[in-house]
Amino acid sequence: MDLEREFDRVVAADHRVEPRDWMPDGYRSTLIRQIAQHAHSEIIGMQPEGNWISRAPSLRRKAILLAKVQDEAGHGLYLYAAAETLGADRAELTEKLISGRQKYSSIFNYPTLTFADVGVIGWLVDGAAICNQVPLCRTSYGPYARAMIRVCKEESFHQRQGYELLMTMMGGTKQQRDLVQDAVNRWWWPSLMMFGPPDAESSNTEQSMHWRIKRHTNDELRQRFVDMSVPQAVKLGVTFPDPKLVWNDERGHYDFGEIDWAEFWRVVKGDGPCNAQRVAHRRQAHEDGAWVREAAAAYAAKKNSEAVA
Amino acid sequence: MDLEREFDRVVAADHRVEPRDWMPDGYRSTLIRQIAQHAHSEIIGMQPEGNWISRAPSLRRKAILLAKVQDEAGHGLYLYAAAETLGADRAELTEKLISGRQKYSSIFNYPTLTFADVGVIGWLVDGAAICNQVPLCRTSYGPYARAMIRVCKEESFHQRQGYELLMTMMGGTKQQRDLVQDAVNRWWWPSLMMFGPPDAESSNTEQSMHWRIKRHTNDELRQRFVDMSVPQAVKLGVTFPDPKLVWNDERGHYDFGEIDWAEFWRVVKGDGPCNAQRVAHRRQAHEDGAWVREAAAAYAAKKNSEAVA
Amino acid sequence: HDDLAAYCLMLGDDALVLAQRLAEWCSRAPELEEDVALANIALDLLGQARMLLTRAAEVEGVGRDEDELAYLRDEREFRNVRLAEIDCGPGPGGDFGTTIARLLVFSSWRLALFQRLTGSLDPVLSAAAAKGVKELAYHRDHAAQWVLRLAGGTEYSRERIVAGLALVWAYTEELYVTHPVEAALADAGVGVDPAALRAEVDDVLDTVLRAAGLDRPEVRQVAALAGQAGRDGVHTEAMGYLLAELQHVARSMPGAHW
Amino acid sequence: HDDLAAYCLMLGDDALVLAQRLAEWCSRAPELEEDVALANIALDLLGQARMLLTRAAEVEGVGRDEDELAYLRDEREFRNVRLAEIDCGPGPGGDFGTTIARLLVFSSWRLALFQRLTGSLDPVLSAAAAKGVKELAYHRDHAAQWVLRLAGGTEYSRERIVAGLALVWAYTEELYVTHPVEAALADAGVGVDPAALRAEVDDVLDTVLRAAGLDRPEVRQVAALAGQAGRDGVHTEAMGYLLAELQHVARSMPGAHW
Repeated sequence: MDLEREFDRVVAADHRVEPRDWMPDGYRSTLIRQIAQHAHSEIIGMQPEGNWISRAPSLRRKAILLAKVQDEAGHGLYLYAAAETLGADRAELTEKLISGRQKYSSIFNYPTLTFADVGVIGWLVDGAAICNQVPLCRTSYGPYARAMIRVCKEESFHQRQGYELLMTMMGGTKQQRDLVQDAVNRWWWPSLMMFGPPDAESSNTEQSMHWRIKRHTNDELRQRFVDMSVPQAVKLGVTFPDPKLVWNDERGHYDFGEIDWAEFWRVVKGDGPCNAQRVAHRRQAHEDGAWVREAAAAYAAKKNSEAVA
Repeated sequence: MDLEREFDRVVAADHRVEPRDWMPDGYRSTLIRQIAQHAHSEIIGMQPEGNWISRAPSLRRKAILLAKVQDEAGHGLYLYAAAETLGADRAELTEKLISGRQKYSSIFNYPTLTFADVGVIGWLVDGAAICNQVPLCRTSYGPYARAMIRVCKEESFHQRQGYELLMTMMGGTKQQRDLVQDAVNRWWWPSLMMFGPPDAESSNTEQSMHWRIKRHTNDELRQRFVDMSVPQAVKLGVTFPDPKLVWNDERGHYDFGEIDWAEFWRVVKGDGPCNAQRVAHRRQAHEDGAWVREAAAAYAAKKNSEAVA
Repeated sequence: HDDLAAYCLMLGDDALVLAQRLAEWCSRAPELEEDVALANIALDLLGQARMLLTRAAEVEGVGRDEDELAYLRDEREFRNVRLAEIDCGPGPGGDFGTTIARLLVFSSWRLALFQRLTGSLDPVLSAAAAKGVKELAYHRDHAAQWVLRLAGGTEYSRERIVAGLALVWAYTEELYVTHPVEAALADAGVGVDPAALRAEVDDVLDTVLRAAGLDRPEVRQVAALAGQAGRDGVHTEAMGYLLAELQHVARSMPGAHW
Repeated sequence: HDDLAAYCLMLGDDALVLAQRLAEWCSRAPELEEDVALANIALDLLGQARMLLTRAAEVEGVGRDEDELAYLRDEREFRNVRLAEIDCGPGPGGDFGTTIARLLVFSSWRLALFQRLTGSLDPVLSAAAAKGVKELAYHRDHAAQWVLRLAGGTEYSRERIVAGLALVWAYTEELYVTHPVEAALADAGVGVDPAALRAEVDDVLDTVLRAAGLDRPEVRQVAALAGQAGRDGVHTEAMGYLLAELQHVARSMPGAHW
């Protein structure tokens, strides 16, 4: 019980829990699940944007996009490493992803239909992710918090690049401006869904807040994102597909329309436009690479035994 | 000996030898090899043009091209059937093709680099093939002669379509005209090689002429092709890449430059730009389809045994 | 008129895109006879596409032709159902079994549609349908024969056709969703409401599956995006690559005539 | 000046086209670390391509830029060696072993070339080479490490790397053929005669193969066409498909800025 008291004290004081510290089993398993899902999201998130690398319409945009998708792989790596400090095994986590037993962010179950989607994902999807993730830089588990600091820094960079692409496109031809508006129309609502279900329906929130794994409710973060995005949309010259989106002087926030939670749950449960495709792609890459990983392991084992001998 | 005399009489009288007639072993084996190589050429010949079906720049040209490549598959089928009347086995002939033990026309070991190549193949390659094949419509072996009548009729149609495509392109933009001239430059010499080595170096010709499998020498046919093609080139507005190509009033024919026979023999012997690719493509299709052919055979066998039972 | 042009695009794009996919088999089929057969089917569909796109251009009346519609529209303007565009082989997305499975579903559905469309008040649509019905009946029978052979052939071929049917079945719901354009034209006696085809197509497919001793696949449908799918220009990520190949030469040579 | 522009295109296209191929692995690599590594290599090559194409455009002096050169040239105008363009996987043409085999050969060759090019009298070329040398040394070492692992890993991985080396080796002769442009610029102290690289590259490759316990592949070379190959714009049939994907969006939106 001393251990538990000590843990509670550290967390309450906003200090960091480190890998070798005692922690409650629930804290550990909640964190492993959350970090793994976050890592999976980075990895699956490579696909919708990766879809446009080969077709990016300028060499500069191709380089930016390739570097961004590469960063996502990097984020996945830090996060899997953070999960490993809690005793998780990366191969097992990957198995859970490709067998559908662990989730990833549902936003990646939507297709990227035009190159403008690359910009809008940077602006809105990365923007929403940052709103969700910035508080995690102060999360109670040290390795996770430190990984998030790096992730957030890079994500902010990606977000600015996405917004800059959209600005360039809005300053271009009518066809380009139409593509941007079309992409905004498709990604706005799914972006709002990224904050998760309304607080009233959200499980786990209370315990996670107590453990300082989570620091704000879904609805708080969603409101923050809306308030931040509206002036950016104005500056860009696009509209959001929501007639109820209007400034509320009294609340000091933007009001906005009802999110289609039925769609949200359908996609979470596997019925989105790309759920099967995303997992199949990951599984295929994993299976196609099995012989390479086996070779690397066999080679390392031989080298080790030679070194010993 | 009566049989042999009767055979010689039939051949000399320009009558047809039919499958159930007696024939010399050499005649049979020469014919099987020739017909098989001809069939293989049709099948391998699907690849260089098939390369442009998905990218044909108008729907009309796409339909024409797809129909043409389909016809080539059809020609392959008639010709394999003709070879089977001589006791050859189609599966064995295919094995010989994909293991490199039997040849096909070397012209198909050149790549198609632009859509203009489709037109030039129609005009020059099909043109040369027709020069080679028209005499075969009167060849001594009945099933082969009849197959060739159908093949030649369709090839003439293809040739006209190819020439018509080039005429259209020459009436188009400068870019289109340049593509046509570029394609002519690449295909002219290989087309002349299609008639085979000079008579002086050609083996088998004498025996084949005697058997009425062959009716003109390589050089005769080559000259006929050149004489036919030059006015067509003038009408089209292209030149052939041969400074020595000039009308010889005395001979009543066009003179032309020396063919690069070293290149010819290199390509025949396997060192062309696409030899490995063409055979690998065919082998891959054959291997990928093995399970389908096995299924069809197994199903047919079950149906047969049900019918018997 | 806008509706009629849009409708012709829908039916034309279905045919164009599947023709493009089927033509990928050319020189890659399991046997030469099948090279010929698949090319024939692709040619029929290409012919249907050309009639319908030409009609769309005519009705639209802004001077475009079939080629401008095929080669110069962007992905979001294509109106085909997603079933037509997915990679069912010979690419890495499928194999001969998957190709046959799609052909069975697509041609059964389109045949039912075209049978009704023969009564269209638009003379071009009714003529196109009358011609198409004969072709599609052959396509469907060809596919059905192969389903029987693969299901009744070897253990492996049975696995392949079962997997192929499962893969394409995930795109079947979309075939019966009525787009506003289809609803309007069905009301006007010009088009067909696809929702009305379901029972008949199901019946055909069930008959084939039963004869092959196969169960109807039970798979999750690939969802629409906020209610929008192929008919709204919301395609799968495979579509852009298909169009890149289809359009590259044409787009590379502006002003050229072919 | 024409020669210098053409030379920059040659070296730029080599890098651009291989970057395009390597980027195809993104999200498909055997492990995440390799996703990162291959993307890094592709990014280095893309950076080299941009410097060289920009220099080509500058020297050419008709107002084109790197993007016009990358996106609006036709296949016959691309000057890369064919080794860069062939499908070595993740497409059906290859696998990870083939990709590594190509990377080993390509980067060993290009490193030797760039080492000499650091002495170019053209300041942009020498600067690009100085930067590139460090990158290419890393690419070569990365590939060599994998050759060792695959050759010394499992029986299967050894088969794969042997097959991969055999496949890419068929395009190595072309790397040492001197194009008239290269000859002229080598004479002028601006470029490098590739024929002069052969002994050094062979030596590097032999060292790697020996360490891996592999024999140098003995395979037929894929011939040039009447003496012309990649440097003359005579490519393999794979190139058109690569360009269709690379260029489609750019060509679909004339007048757009990105």
